[in-house]
Amino acid sequence: MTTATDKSAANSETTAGQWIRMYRQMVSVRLFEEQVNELYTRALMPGLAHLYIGEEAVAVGVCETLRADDYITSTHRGHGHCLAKGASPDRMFAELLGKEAGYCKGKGGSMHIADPATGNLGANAIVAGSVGIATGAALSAKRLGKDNVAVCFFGEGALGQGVLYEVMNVASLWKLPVIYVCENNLYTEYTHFSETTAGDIPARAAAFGLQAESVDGQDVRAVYATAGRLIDRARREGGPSFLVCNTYRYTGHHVGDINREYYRSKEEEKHWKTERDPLKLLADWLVAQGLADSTQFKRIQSEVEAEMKKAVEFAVAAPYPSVSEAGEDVYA
Amino acid sequence: MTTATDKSAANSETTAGQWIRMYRQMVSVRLFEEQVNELYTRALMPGLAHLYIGEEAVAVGVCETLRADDYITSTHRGHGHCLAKGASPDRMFAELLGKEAGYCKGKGGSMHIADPATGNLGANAIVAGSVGIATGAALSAKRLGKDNVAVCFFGEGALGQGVLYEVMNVASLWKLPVIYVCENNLYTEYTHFSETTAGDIPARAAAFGLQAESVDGQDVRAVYATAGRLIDRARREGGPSFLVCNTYRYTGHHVGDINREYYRSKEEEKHWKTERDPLKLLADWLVAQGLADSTQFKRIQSEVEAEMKKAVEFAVAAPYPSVSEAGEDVYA
Amino acid sequence: MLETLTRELTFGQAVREALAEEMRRDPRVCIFGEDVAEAGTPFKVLSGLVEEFGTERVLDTPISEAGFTGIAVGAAMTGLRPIVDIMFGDFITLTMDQMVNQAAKVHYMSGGAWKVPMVMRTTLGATRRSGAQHSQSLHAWFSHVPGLKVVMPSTPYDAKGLLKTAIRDENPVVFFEDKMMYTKLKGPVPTEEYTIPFGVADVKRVGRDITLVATSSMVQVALGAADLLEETGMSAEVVDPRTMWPLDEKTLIESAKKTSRVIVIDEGYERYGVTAEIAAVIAEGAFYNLDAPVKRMGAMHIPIPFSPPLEDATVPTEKSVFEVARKLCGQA
Amino acid sequence: MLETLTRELTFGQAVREALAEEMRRDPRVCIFGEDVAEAGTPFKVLSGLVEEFGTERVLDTPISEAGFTGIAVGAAMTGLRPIVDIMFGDFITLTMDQMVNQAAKVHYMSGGAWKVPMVMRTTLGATRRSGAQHSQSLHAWFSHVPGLKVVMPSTPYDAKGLLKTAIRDENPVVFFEDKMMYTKLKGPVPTEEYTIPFGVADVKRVGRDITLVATSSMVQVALGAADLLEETGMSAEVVDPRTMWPLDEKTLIESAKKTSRVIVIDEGYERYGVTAEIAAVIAEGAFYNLDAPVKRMGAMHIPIPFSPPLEDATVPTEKSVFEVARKLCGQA
Ligand SMILES: Cc1ncc(C[n+]2csc(CCOP(=O)(O)OP(=O)(O)O)c2C)c(N)n1
Ligand SMILES: Cc1ncc(C[n+]2csc(CCOP(=O)(O)OP(=O)(O)O)c2C)c(N)n1
Ligand SMILES: [Mg+2]
Ligand SMILES: [Mg+2]
Repeated sequence: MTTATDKSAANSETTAGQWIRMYRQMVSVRLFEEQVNELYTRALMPGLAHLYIGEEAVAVGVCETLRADDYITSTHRGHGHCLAKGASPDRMFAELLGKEAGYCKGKGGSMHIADPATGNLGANAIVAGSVGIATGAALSAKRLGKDNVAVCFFGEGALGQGVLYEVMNVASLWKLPVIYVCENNLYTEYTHFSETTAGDIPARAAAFGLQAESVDGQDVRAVYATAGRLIDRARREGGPSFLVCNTYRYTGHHVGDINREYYRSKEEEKHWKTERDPLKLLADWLVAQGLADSTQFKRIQSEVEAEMKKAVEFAVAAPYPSVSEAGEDVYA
Repeated sequence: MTTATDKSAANSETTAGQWIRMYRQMVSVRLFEEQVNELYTRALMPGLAHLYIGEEAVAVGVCETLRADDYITSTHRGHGHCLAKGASPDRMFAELLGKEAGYCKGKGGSMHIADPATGNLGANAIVAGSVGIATGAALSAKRLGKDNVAVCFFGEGALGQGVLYEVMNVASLWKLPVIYVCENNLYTEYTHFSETTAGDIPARAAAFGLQAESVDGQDVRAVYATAGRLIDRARREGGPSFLVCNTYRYTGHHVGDINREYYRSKEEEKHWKTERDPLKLLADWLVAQGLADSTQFKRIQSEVEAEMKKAVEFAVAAPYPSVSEAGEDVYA
Repeated sequence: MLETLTRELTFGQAVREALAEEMRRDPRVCIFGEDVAEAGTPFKVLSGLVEEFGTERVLDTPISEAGFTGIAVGAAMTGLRPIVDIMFGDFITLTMDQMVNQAAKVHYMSGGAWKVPMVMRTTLGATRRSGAQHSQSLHAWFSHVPGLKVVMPSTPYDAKGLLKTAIRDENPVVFFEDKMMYTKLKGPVPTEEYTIPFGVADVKRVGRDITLVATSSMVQVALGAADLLEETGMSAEVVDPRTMWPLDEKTLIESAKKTSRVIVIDEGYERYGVTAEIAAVIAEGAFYNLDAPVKRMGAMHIPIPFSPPLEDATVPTEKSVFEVARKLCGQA
Repeated sequence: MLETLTRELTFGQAVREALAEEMRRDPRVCIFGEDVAEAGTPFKVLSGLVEEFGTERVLDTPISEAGFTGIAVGAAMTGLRPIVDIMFGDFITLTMDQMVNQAAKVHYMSGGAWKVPMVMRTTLGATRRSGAQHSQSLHAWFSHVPGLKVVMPSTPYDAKGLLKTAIRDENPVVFFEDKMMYTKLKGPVPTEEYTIPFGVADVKRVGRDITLVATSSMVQVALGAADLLEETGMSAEVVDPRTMWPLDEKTLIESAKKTSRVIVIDEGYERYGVTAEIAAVIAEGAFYNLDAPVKRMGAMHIPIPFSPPLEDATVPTEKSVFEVARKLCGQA
């Protein structure tokens, strides 16, 4: 397992400002998701959503090493990836509410946010549904002679889907600049991953010739360092890699999954929330290093809160698309 | 790589009679296939067929360790598996000619021979198409409290198909008595496997928690010993395993694939045929051990030749199904 | 006839009762799928089954729709009677090879030697705000495939009786459940054992002026439309084919002959959907009795949008059926 | 208009010429599939392309239909224009998730932000003695899916012109080629550049007494039947829709109105196949002009049997079309 003490280029050059920016990004993801839950409980959001709370260090640590023209693909639990790659909360909330002003004009919803401006090829409601897309984006980058890369985010549940192995094989053969980021949050819906995942996760990717690593997904510095190294490698034509980020979702599989004790204990949840919180871990380190103090964190918190509140207001007030738009955008 | 010098139970108990029986089985497969080619060139066989010549030691070495109530699933290149598991050439030829007397009443053809009496769950014309079926048969064995096992034969081309990894994962989690036998004959149709297969083959299975081994697929003694050990393990609830048999097809991908020099050299073919022939390797060993002599091999040859000739005659003379049978057997 | 006790059950309860009864009746019946055990599926339809039947018969699988469907095929061939649970009907995309090239063809290709007594239960239906990848009704695909049977219950009574028949059938049966009905639709279900044969349409309401052929979720819509029509003095007959294959052409044609006007209503995409087959069958069979062209009402030919006002516009409603019916009868 | 030079090309040559021209015209066009490079596919349709365009643009893939189709989706979104080759149409089963849940929906779900300009080329057709898993005509499935376009050329001329249009289209297009036509059907193809728009049916033969709507392989059958009918003094019009979606309803309905009798002929399974949609469209659109019910002729609703006499009985023939036409016109 790679730790934050890694002496990788990405890490050593990182300045205090960058760490604080990452802190803010993690706060943004968390507060965004809290607003989503609020919208759900207030019955303002149609359908369900899958919150990313607890996993913020993964999306932020990875996306902070990416350029705007790098690609990502994301999952049903995709708000964090989307925000970390640069999307604005207002248009995201609008999408979650099915409004015209949303990233997909309300046609996509929570599980399908996509945005060419930030290289977001789209969240995906099919488990492992985007692994081909990310790999294809890496193929384009290579064939078109660009040096951008593609990052494919997925939960450990996607390890069950064969298409992942199909595309890893191709990526390895064709040396494509793609990084498969497996967010192992221990559960696929309501089942512990050990009941559905045999053998050894990184070994699966290594057997296909990918560089495979694991990292503490609660430690944004570790994620940033390791992802940075793998992304850099891909950019310099070193080929595809696979990164397991060990993490945890604090809340239910989706906003409606309230009673969870039949599949995991409150103690387990508490342990992660109190001992392994990615925001707290980074904040503590910044304080210990003398790089920031609690007033800064408070300011960030209140700034982001205000931003999210405004974004929600925008989305709630925004109009729905007119019904005649249903038939638009079917064909380009 | 396991060699014939393995001191496994299966091997040490094997008697001269058993080796000679295996020799005969290999001759049967080879002469069967020669007849198939003959039927094709004489334009008596509808469609195409994929010959198993050169790979005889794999099917025979594996199937000789199986009981009649053990299951196999097979491939487009399936005649060898079928015969080795106990099918009769006459009904097989009849099937290849689309006759009523065939194993499938002519409805299956070369790529779909199936036979409950010998535990043959069916050849399959979808690459990796039977990996689920074999795994399911192993599940039945386990749930119904029997000690039979399932062997799943496939070419190394099937390593490209994700469903293989899906079912290996399940087999490993559920500790199913299934043995995945990968016949690596170096080519998938007209492409060398190294162009389509990244990483390390046995490592792929090992990463899913399967016992994974490789064996010289031209050495029937090695195949028999290793497969025997893995099958025995499965029977004793030791779980699934994966066996790569390194082998070679002497002829084209199918009977019509005559000019092959654009994808492989005549020298390569010659090398395998002269240096690595499974029949010759076993015969030489039997002679060296003083367990058999050339008259025996000649007798076997002419007996099997006669048998095949008779079987072909039976099939050629047999009637086609009546057209009204087309609509039968759609639903049970 | 004895008086039969009935209770009101939800659609989901009726499904569960059928499963429980058949599992008690036949120890070979087992269930596999994602989160089917302790979680009882996200729809909670299977709640309680694992408690009664244990994890040997209610098996949580990895997220491997192709893999576990293939395992079911093999298990069905060898003595079990598996029921696979495909959470959202949209995921049948992943099972097409196993269902169409394997399950549907094994019996025929083997000349009747093997059979595949399995059931796939899955869902259909939009308006749940689940987005384009969780809202499709793709039953037309399986209906097109010889070797499969396709069932679409529309009431708790039908769900229970048809599911019991499906489980006892010797063939692969695909059973589509409208996910919106699980908790929302209640209806009488006898306490006594009963089954409903396949291929027998049910006249859900007798009428005179127009026939509304409706499937699954659209049966309630058609009944609602019939109520509206009654208020205007028109008498609509509502016919539910209940099984797409076998299809009870006779009942459909007879009703069409009687009323001379027909609308076919189904939640699948209208283009190349099941409404086309049913309309074509009726237009041919009742050709000389029809006073107007057969009308079809299916889902709009667009991916299902997330935004509520758009999504609601994609599916036939009581009002839209009412209006089309009025027009077809020259009343508007 | 200038006089146009034409030559006779086979269907396969016309396909190859379209590919070569578009690859010369647009460097973003590339091909992936199994054995597409040096082997030029088993049907040899792509022979010579890798020599001209190199292995950077004609890529041999592993046997991973889902994987490389998914890669094509991502590549198409990000600047390439991939053409994927699915050897036998039966293998589209493996690509349904990538085509239906991804390719077809990306544009819509993203509110028009991303597009997927890719082509899937695949085959259809029986009577090749290839068995149940290599003989299906499954175009009805894709025709049912909004977001896809579906093309079914019936002559070398149409194949070339429609394929060029497909490659230039901004949407995912599925292009079905009858594998029996590759070498057997020859026809005139201009040397000059041309394309054929989608959604425009072609009247392949003008007639008076009956309309034969035929697709792909069935167009030649219909033309042959028309010749036979002519000998008995009946004049048949043969209309080829050429694209299943978009569908030229207008031309179909006009022809039906003119002749007042229609048979729809297609090689897919008749039940829930494309004949149903076309028949329903015509029965509705020409309701007041039809003198007889619209007849449908598709493949028998059985897995395709291997045995030649059985297989031949599954597909409409000139003779069977002739007989149905005579009967429909009250001549038999
Ligand atoms: C192909 C497919 N099968 C099943 C589902 C239903 N489903 C949605 S999320 C999920 C669990 C995913 O677990 P994981 O990949 O670990 O992601 P996490 O939710 O933990 O982030 C499942 C089974 C789906 N969306 N797609
Ligand atoms: C799903 C699928 N894709 C493609 C094919 C076409 N095909 C038939 S055999 C073959 C090559 C198989 O190679 P391998 O598995 O190594 O078996 P071998 O022929 O060498 O025994 C291919 C690509 C197929 N039958 N099924
Ligand atoms: Mg997870
Ligand atoms: Mg091979």
